[in-house]
Amino acid sequence: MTGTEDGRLTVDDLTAWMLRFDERIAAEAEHLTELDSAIGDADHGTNIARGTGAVRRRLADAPPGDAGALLKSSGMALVSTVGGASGSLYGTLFLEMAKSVGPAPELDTAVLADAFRAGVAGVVARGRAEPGDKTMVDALQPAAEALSVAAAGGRPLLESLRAAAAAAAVGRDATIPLVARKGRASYLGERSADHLDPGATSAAILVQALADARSERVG
Amino acid sequence: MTGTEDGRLTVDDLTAWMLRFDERIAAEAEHLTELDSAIGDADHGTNIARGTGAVRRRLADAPPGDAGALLKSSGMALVSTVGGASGSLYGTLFLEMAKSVGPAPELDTAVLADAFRAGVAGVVARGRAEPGDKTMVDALQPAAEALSVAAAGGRPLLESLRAAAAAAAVGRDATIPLVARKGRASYLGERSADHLDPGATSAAILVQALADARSERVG
Amino acid sequence: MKKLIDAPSEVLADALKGVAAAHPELAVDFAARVVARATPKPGKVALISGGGSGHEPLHSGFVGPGMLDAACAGEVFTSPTPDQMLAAAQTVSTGAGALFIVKNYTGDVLNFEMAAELADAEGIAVKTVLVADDVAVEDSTWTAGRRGVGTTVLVEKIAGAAAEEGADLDAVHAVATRVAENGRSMGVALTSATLPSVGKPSFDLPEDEIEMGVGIHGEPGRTRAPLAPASEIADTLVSAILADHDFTGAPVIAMLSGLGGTPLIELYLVYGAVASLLEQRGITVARVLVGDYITSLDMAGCSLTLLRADDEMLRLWDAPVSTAALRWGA
Amino acid sequence: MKKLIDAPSEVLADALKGVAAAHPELAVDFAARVVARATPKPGKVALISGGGSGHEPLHSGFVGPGMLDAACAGEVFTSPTPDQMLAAAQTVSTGAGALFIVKNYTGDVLNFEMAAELADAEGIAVKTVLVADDVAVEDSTWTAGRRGVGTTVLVEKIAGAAAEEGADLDAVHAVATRVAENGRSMGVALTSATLPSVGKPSFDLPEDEIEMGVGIHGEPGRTRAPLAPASEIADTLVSAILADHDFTGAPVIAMLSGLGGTPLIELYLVYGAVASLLEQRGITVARVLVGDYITSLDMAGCSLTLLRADDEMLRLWDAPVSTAALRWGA
Ligand SMILES: Nc1ncnc2c1ncn2[C@@H]1O[C@H](COP(=O)(O)OP(=O)(O)O)[C@@H](O)[C@H]1O
Ligand SMILES: Nc1ncnc2c1ncn2[C@@H]1O[C@H](COP(=O)(O)OP(=O)(O)O)[C@@H](O)[C@H]1O
Ligand SMILES: [Mg+2]
Ligand SMILES: [Mg+2]
Ligand SMILES: [Mg+2]
Ligand SMILES: [Mg+2]
Repeated sequence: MTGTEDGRLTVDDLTAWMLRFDERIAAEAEHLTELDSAIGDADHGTNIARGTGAVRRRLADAPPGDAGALLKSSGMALVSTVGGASGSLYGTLFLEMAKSVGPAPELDTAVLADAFRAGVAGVVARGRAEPGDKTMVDALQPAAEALSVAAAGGRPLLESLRAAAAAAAVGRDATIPLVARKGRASYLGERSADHLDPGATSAAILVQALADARSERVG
Repeated sequence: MTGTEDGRLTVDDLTAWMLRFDERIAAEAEHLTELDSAIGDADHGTNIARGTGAVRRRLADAPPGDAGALLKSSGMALVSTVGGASGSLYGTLFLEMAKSVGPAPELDTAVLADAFRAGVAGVVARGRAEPGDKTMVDALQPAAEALSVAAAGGRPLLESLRAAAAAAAVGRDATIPLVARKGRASYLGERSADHLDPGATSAAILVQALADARSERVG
Repeated sequence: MKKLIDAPSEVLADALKGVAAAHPELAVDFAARVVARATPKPGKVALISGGGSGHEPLHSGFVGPGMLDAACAGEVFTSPTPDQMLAAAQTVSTGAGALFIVKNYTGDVLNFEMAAELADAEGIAVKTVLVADDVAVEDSTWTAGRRGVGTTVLVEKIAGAAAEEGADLDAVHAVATRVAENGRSMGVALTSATLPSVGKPSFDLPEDEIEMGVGIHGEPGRTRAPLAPASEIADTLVSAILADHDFTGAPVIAMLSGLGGTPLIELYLVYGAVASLLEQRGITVARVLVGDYITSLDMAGCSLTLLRADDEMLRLWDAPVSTAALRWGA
Repeated sequence: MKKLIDAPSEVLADALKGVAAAHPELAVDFAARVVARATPKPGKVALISGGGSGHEPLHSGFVGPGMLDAACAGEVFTSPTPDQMLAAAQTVSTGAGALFIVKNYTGDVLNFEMAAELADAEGIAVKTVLVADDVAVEDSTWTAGRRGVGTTVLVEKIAGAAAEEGADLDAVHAVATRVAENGRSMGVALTSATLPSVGKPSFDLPEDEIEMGVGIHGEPGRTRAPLAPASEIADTLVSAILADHDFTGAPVIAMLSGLGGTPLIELYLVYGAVASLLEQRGITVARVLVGDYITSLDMAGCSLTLLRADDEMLRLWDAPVSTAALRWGA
């Protein structure tokens, strides 16, 4: 059941994404918590790792039958285990993606791009953060845009995912000089500048994990 | 009103004793507390310094008319300000001395020796410590004995006081190897050995202060 | 890190076992991490709060007659999740609706928001009161706004009394909102807290400095200041709070809470200074709490909360309450 | 040293100001350093306790209807003086005599002894109950004997209830003695306390060691042990206590007290472990207290107290009490 470069993400691809995400988060948890301890409350790594672990277990215990079910199941796992600001936001991202794709067995680049956009819109609606507020939106929004542009331009799936990951990374790094206007870091005012935002960092890992998982499976 | 080597302690001599005691305790308070922190609860210096300061103020505010009144006033000041084990014990020492001398205007060596013995007996009765239990009794008891021996032998007052101070110092140093059987240090069991007892140390200061005060005034 | 714990990841689960063992009058749902009254009172508006753990007795210590019906416990310093809040609402609401008492942190706000949506879908009417009383934070609609701290305890007590005596959801929400609007707090840290999962202090505070205006998760405050006498620190706290809201001409409820690592003798000492400062400024303290009510793990320091009360609030304050951490008249 | 204080020498005086300001129902005699009920109950046996400060809420937090009539506060970790105790007896005794509740430390014993002599001379009948419940100490008539710790709180509560309901001095003394004889405690320190007057920790405890069997003044305990999981520490405390006294076949009152620097979430966690150990050994816990009741300034750690109770003690335990730190049924 290894995927092929046929331009579609299967349920297995999405599962691989989630496992990859969990793996990367487990490896980066301490670093994420350190970032959060500089401008937040020193729990982002612990929070998100608890969530991706729960996703992994849930997908193993009850493998979903279609893409929508997978995204919904992952979203529910995140919502109910992460807690904090990032829990409801990552949860919303996946739940809105699930709504957008419905019971599709596979996703092509365009469907994926639309779903990701819907997910990010959900994050923005829930968290009321705008780009530049030094949040995960600063990584998610450029990724969504890059994916849409690539899809509209008919670029192959893997290339599109890589473009999205690159955009997320740029967005993540762009949070460094920003003064936080949302979330816990906003209490710091000016002192929040000169730090990477932890949520933008985990968001960039999320997008990169999709590109990597896909690349490995078609690889 | 400077004293002379006429073999009697005047009220002024006794006042000088108390002031000298306060002075020496103030200088040694930190050291006493350190000793107490090794085998007790790190307050002996603070306790006793609070007490000698109160004695000094009380004697200044209401100068006593005779030796008994002075000893009683000092004892009451100690009882009501030192607290802890040492407060009631030092208080008892002075109150029993006061009872022993009554309203005498001056004390000769023999009267002083009897009074000191009565005071130490009061300490033993109250605290139920025997010599060798690693308490202030280990300094007080030899001092009382030395003073009695000197008085019985008709030695001059200052010489007698110096003998008492020397005996107290020896008794104090002899507490080092002892295992405490009374007071807080007894909780340490064997671990109380190899430490100076704080109460024996302050008791030696008390006796030395009398010899020094007397020597300064006649010297 | 020196803590009385087994595994850092199991702190909350293990602590809940102790709560259950110590309090037969409470029902602990270990899966949902909800501490609720063992016997909900039919027809009463359900009061539900919750938040990250590590602030005990807030919130589980305030569950019981006259105060909360249920508390949702998140991981240490991490908001609980919507499914916990939904489970709480399903357990303790008996038809009269539920009031969510939420401290203003993004995580708490977003998760309680999702929970309210879920509860609504289940036919449970929910209103929310947001506590945002920390004067150390500049207020602004462009940021996350003020943090919710000590006033939360007073909201839980006063709204809890209103609900207990039969007020409906609108009325309970109204008095809760009035308390939230009239309470102000500020805290000071002498040391950082250490999270079990992190194992080292969250921030560095030199031996001669304090964090003035600290948040209950160790969020930095207004200023790093040199360590000062308690009476000066009290003055700074009192002045900051009084500059933000008018407390004259009304009975005031005062709470001086320890942050977890500061002994009671110091709290009383600080309260002595606070009381004399308030008296000097002509402010009448009608009721007082001194002790650990809203804490930050093992952080040393304290927070002061003042509520500009009215007769209704005082009456509800005095009403019987019977919880693990607050109890009188019952 | 980081403490919320002004001058180290004024800690007690300043803290008493806060007690007075926070508790209008108490009368604070600043000169004698006595905290007493504002209105003594005529004809009632007067319960008087006291000891060094730094163990708050013990004793002043337990003054009020159903518990103590007066508490004498010594300097930090230093016994109060006989004149304080005499002043207390003169203030609160109303003809039915006074019970002195004394923790077994040489200083407390000697000072209360002198006070009893003084009170006797003033025509006040005094009986004394000595609490010596710390199983960490080898008992021996050749030493100062066991230290008095947590059982003191239970003596104050139960004897307080007996006095409140009109028992005479002999009866109050008898039940107090029964509680003292049937209570056992042991504590563990994770850190040393720091006395305000000393300014540095009283003893050194490396980051990976604990003091098992510590006293409330930082007296060394049974062993320096490696830092262990809370459940193992709980096992050590429970085992030591059960080895010393039979707690089977009777209702047990359990108290898990923090030492001042340990947050409530850890105390509940430890109590969870204690409860399951006691259950395994067939011991029935009838009543529980978890919180800070007898502390050691800012020391991190906890102490466990178990009382082999009987129906009479349970009834008196459940009787109303209304003090700053313990309140129910009133
Ligand atoms: N309003 C918001 N909108 C979008 N993202 C947010 C918002 N508030 C916080 N975040 C993101 O959440 C991250 C913090 O997550 P986490 O530490 O898990 O939660 P908490 O702040 O509750 O402890 C921040 O770094 C930021 O990227
Ligand atoms: N039973 C006793 N008899 C005589 N001296 C005692 C007794 N118990 C304690 N002491 C003395 O008291 C000293 C301690 O005094 P201090 O530290 O002021 O009181 P506490 O032990 O109450 O803190 C000890 O070093 C010892 O010399
Ligand atoms: Mg965080
Ligand atoms: Mg001492
Ligand atoms: Mg958090
Ligand atoms: Mg002492």
